[in-house]
Amino acid sequence: MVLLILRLLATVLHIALVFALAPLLLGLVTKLRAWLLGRRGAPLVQPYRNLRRLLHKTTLVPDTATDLYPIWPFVCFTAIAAAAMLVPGFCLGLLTANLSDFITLVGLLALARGATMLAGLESGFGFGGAAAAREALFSVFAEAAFLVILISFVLIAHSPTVDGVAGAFRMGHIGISVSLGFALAAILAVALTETGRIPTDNPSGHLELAMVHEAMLLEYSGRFLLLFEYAAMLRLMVWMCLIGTVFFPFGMARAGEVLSWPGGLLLWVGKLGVMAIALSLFEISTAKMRVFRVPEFLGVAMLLGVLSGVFLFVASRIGG
Amino acid sequence: MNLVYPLAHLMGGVILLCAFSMLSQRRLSAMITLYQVQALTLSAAAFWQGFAQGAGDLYLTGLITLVIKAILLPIGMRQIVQRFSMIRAVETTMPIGLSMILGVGLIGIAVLVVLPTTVSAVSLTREDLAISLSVVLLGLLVMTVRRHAIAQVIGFLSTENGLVLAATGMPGMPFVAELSVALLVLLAFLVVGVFLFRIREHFDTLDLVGIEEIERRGR
Amino acid sequence: MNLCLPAVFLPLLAAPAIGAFGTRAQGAIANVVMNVIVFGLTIGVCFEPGSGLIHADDLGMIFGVLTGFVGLTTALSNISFVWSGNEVLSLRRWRVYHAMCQVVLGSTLLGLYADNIGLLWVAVEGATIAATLGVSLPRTASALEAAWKYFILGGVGIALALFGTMLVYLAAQPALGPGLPAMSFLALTQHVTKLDGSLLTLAFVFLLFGYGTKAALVPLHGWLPDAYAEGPLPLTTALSTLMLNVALIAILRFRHLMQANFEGGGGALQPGAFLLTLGLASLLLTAFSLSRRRDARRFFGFSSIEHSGIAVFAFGVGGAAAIFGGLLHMLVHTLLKSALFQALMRGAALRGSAAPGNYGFSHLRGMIHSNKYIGWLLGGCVFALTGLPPSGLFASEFIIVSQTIQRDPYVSLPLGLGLVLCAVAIIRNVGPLVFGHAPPHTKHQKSGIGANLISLHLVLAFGIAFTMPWFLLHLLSTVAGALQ
Amino acid sequence: MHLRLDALSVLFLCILVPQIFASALAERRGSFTFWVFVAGMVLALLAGDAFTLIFGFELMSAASWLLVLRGDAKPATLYAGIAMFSAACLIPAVFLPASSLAFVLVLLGAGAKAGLAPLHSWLPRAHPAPPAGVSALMSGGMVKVSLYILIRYGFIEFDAAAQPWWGSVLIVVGAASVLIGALRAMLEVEMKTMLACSTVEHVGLIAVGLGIALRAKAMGDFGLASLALQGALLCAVAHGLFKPMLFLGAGAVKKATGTTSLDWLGGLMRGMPRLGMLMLVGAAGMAALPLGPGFAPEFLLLHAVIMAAATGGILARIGFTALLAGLGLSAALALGAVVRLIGIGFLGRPRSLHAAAAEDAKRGTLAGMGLLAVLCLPVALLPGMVLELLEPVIQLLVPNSDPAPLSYAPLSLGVLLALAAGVAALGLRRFAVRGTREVPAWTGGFGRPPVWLPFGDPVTQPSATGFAEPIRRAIGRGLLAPKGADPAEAFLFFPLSRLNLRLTRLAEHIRRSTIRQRLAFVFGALVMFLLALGLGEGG
Repeated sequence: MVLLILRLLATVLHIALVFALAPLLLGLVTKLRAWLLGRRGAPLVQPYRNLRRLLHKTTLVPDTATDLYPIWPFVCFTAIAAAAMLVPGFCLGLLTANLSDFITLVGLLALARGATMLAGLESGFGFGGAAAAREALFSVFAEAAFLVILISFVLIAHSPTVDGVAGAFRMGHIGISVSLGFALAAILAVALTETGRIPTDNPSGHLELAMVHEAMLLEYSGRFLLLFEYAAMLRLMVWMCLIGTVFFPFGMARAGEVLSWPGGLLLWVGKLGVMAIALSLFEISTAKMRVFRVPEFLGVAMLLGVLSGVFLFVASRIGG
Repeated sequence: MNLVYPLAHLMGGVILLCAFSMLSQRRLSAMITLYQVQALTLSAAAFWQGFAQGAGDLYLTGLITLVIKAILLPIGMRQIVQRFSMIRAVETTMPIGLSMILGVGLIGIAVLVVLPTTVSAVSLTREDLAISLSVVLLGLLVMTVRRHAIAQVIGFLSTENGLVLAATGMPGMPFVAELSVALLVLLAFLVVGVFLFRIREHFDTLDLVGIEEIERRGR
Repeated sequence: MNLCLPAVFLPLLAAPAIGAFGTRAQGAIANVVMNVIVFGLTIGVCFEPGSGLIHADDLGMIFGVLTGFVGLTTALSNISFVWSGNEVLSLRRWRVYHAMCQVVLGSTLLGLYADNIGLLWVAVEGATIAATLGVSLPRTASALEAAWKYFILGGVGIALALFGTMLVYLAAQPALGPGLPAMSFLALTQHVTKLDGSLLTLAFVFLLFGYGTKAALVPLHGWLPDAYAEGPLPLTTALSTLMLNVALIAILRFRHLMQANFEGGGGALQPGAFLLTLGLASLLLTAFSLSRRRDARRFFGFSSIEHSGIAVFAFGVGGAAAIFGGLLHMLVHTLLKSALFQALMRGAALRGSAAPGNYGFSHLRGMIHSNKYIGWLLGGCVFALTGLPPSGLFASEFIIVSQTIQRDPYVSLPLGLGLVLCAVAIIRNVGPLVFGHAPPHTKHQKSGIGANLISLHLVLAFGIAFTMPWFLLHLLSTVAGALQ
Repeated sequence: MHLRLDALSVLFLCILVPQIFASALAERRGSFTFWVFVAGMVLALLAGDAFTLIFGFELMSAASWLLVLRGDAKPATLYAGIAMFSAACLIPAVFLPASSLAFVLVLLGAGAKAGLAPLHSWLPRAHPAPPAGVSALMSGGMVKVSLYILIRYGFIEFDAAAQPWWGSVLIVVGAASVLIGALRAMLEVEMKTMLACSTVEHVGLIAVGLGIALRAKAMGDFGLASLALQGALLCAVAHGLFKPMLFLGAGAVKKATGTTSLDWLGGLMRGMPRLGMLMLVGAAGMAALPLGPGFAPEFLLLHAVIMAAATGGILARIGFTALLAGLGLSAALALGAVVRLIGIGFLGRPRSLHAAAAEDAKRGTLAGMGLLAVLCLPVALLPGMVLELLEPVIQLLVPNSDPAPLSYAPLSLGVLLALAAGVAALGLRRFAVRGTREVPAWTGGFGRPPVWLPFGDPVTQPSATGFAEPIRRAIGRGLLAPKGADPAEAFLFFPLSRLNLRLTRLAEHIRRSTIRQRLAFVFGALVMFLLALGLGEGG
């Protein structure tokens, strides 16, 4: 009973933190990039300000849009939000642990992506459609690569859920294996694509021809745009939590033990910070690639995933 | 009575010889003459068999053969040849020599097929069957290698002769087969005659090339 | 009394009279009358098989009734054919035409009822000559050429068949003594093991070639497509389909002699290989010849070649079940084919004339726009020929294929290939023929009451194949058992 | 000719019946051929012996052929050819004793009719030809009947002789169909053709599931077998619901606008809103989105593949990893195809006056689609319960198996989503500025459209072809034959037709022969027979 209440508390705390910190994380990444590029950059809380500004703007609806125009932002936001609730952050054993199946996660991300693409096609003008087509192209490879990576997780941990995998890795008896290294490299590539960062897309770009994610939202404004923006922040958060949980599960708290929470929280924040730094470093050190280079980029990720599966097989044969 | 086999054999040989030399003939009238000789010999063979076996119906066979095949048919064909003034060389589809070689081969096949099979059969029919089979095959060969309608008809008739020869060889074969052969030849000539007329109406000659022309247009 | 004799000889005797007197309409009427009588007699034969030189065994009964029935329906549709004056023939030729219809009918029945290999041969020959005359009736160049082809090839076939017949006699004569018994199927079957096997084999080759020519097996098929395409349709096409049965049944009987002799240790070879070769050849050549045809009668002539090939194949497979399948196939195919040709004739009549020139697919296409009923019937007949259900041929082909797989699986591959190719080639034409765009100035016309005959055929074909009546089942299975 | 009813037939009947009702509601109530077609399918499912099975199957083929023919004569011949090919494979197979040869024949026969690669290329041609009701039934029902035969013979009749490689073959062909189907569904412009291609994809998915089950069963791993079977059967059920719905919708679009080419549609959501909503439901199933009817099967299949990767040797590991990649690829492609279908066809601006003037579908069509949509709900929200119902079938196919409970709980997931949506809605209502203002959208810099185009110039918005272009360039080059043709056609069907042509010419040559040549045929054949005889006996 107590355990249940604790798990509930942990879940609520996790959700609250994730939703609260998502804009901050984005702000942190942009700030770091600015610093690394030698600029002052916008303040950390800039994303919060943007959201508030959008709250106070009237919402403009293009006259060519259909009645479904308001639906897509909600679908996109709710899907990402649910994903954010599923992926454990600072502690394991949340109430949503059993739901957090990798494939459900893939499905939710796909749902959000689909809604965004439809939003791009909604008003029926060029840029939205072009961006949606590109998004479709990227997603094809990203999803394939992600699924391939799953094999090695699930086969090592004998559990299909994020929570279970993290728990298995946290025990640490796996150690650092080659296959996990490959998997990490692959999943980073996928994450970069999914969150629309350089090298596949430029969140701060302003040339419609080059934009992918932003270009689909060109016709959106006001509260609908807010939902999309917030969803984007959450997506970044989700992916960072995912990578942190699966690959660096050390020190994660257990929902059952209140005392382990502070440590878990600290470590979690630390992990997010480190990943933010890594991300910004990577972003300033590479350039955005042409659209048709992206499939190759993700194809490499897919191959890495296959390799990780193969090495895992070899290791297990050698092991026993 | 030991004269039966040699004579029957001899006449069979003559018939086969006629059939064989038809292959070598280029002119229609010569082919008709050969056919006449063949038919005469055949009727003689029929009479002889009838005498040897003491079977009355074979006499009748010989008579039919004599009257129709040896006398009426050649006359009719000669008239046709006269009427259409076709006393000229018959163009064959393959060189005479080659067709004769083929003929020899056919005779070989006939012997090969018949002799081993009839070891158990009645000895009288042994060579007789081989001979008549080769006459049949030679007749067919004539039909295939000759272009000329009359020539083909002659080949057909010589095939019939081969059949009759075989029939006369059969000991005690009921009459029905004989009758039907006669019937066939009669009708055959009738139908052929009809055709010759019609064909003449349409193409000015008996040559089947005209027909083949229609055929080539294809449908 | 022996009802077979009148059934056979009434038409043959009536033929000269019909050929001598009467207008063309009277001739048609006389045909119908004769056919009614003959149909009654053929049914009567089932209860009074008779005995002796001409009598009906079970096989004869079944196909005798079939012949009577098809002859009757053909004669009935022949009336409309004659009335509409499609063929421009002189009165003399009309008389000859009607006489020849009777001759074909009579000799077909003779071939079915004769218990004597000589008589069988006479029957086949008579039918050949009658059909030849029929083909040559419209004195067009193509008709004469077709008839000439028919005469030459058919005559050669007949000659070979006669030689085979004499060989059979020669093989039987030592055992059965000289005279008629050595030529009677009954006697031959009873003493089959005593026959000289090797001579029988030789005879079989000649008989196969002789009667195979009449059954139009590849490579002996050269006469059929053209003969089917020329001449007045009811005689040269509808009735000639009946002759195929006679030839096939003859092949079946001789095959049985050889097989039994082989099993009895008489020294004959297995007949299977010969039959399978010719059957497959027919099937495969047809498969590739069908797709280029533009004339419907020629097209379905080829399909007749295919189907007699299938039947011969079934006989070659051997065993009671396969032969049962083959016989069923012959039954159903005859019904369907004659129905199809009657439908074609009516369709062509709707499009102006049923004379030989008017059966091009381009001329007949879109039949449903001329008359819905005829169009659907035509489509039904053509579709039924593919052997897809609910066509009756499905049942027989099903039996044959399954038997082939059980007995020698490897032959079943070419068989299946041929069946599929033929079916595709046939089915391609259904669409345009029935639903296609009709040629310009096509108006919707009424179909005569006679069109119901066609649906009667179809219904019978379906019924025979799927709701196999017990007596038919009994007869066919006894026949197949006896001839396996 | 007798009938039988067991769990498997009941399941497939249950898949079949709603579609029949739906298409009967939508249209084709009167057509006799249509009911013959239905009767054939039902007969094949109820068949108690081989003859009845084949008879029903062929009746189905024949009737559907006639329906295709009435729609469009061109593909009818190809369809007839395939149907007869499958018959020629099935009829022998059902008579052979249980053996690998028999299984291969069944696979060829049923697979050709079900549209498994490489014999699938007839399907995108033939299925769109007839009216929508028939297309729906062909795509949703006929294909299932073929799969039913495959299942019955693969799992029950030939159980004794089962080999692991049977399953592997099935997996390979299934994977090929999935890839080709999904890719072509993304590239096709015609709505119905695209739906047919996606049918190929789903048949491939089912085949993959069956293959894994067959392999696992032969290797004695019953848990995996039952998991894969759950996936396959659930996929069959779901596909049988949403695909007919989509086809009916496409038919309604055709009726309303006179075309199904996406390049001429657009903005249909304004003209036909109810149809649009129903299409959305079906599309969610086709794209296998969460909370849609299509997600649970996909979920189970992917898990089955991951589990299967742990079995067998290194080859199996690599193969299944690649298979997983392929499935992911095609899942995303399906999503893309759906986005294209909805986004180009129903959203945006009309691309033609017909599309602009479209009016909502007849009540019958909507009722039929609505029926299917309602039936989608249990599959979408309570897949666990549906799997409970499937239990006896799985027990019949894989005896003594205990499938694990489904670890995907749509209801609780739905609760989470509802929570997020509710909070977001409340928050916006509470804090954000209310109301919206309608303004002209940014034309992207194009000039003002001419006055006779009230809905703007169609060329200024992306076309279906253009939307698929990146994918065509990135993937199509690799997977399709040159000039974007289906590889099965380019490398299998065209060579065969060329061979057929050559043989036909030969036959024509023989047919043209003169009388004398024909005599020569007879004569030569006779001589050959005699020679064979003589050498056989005397020599």
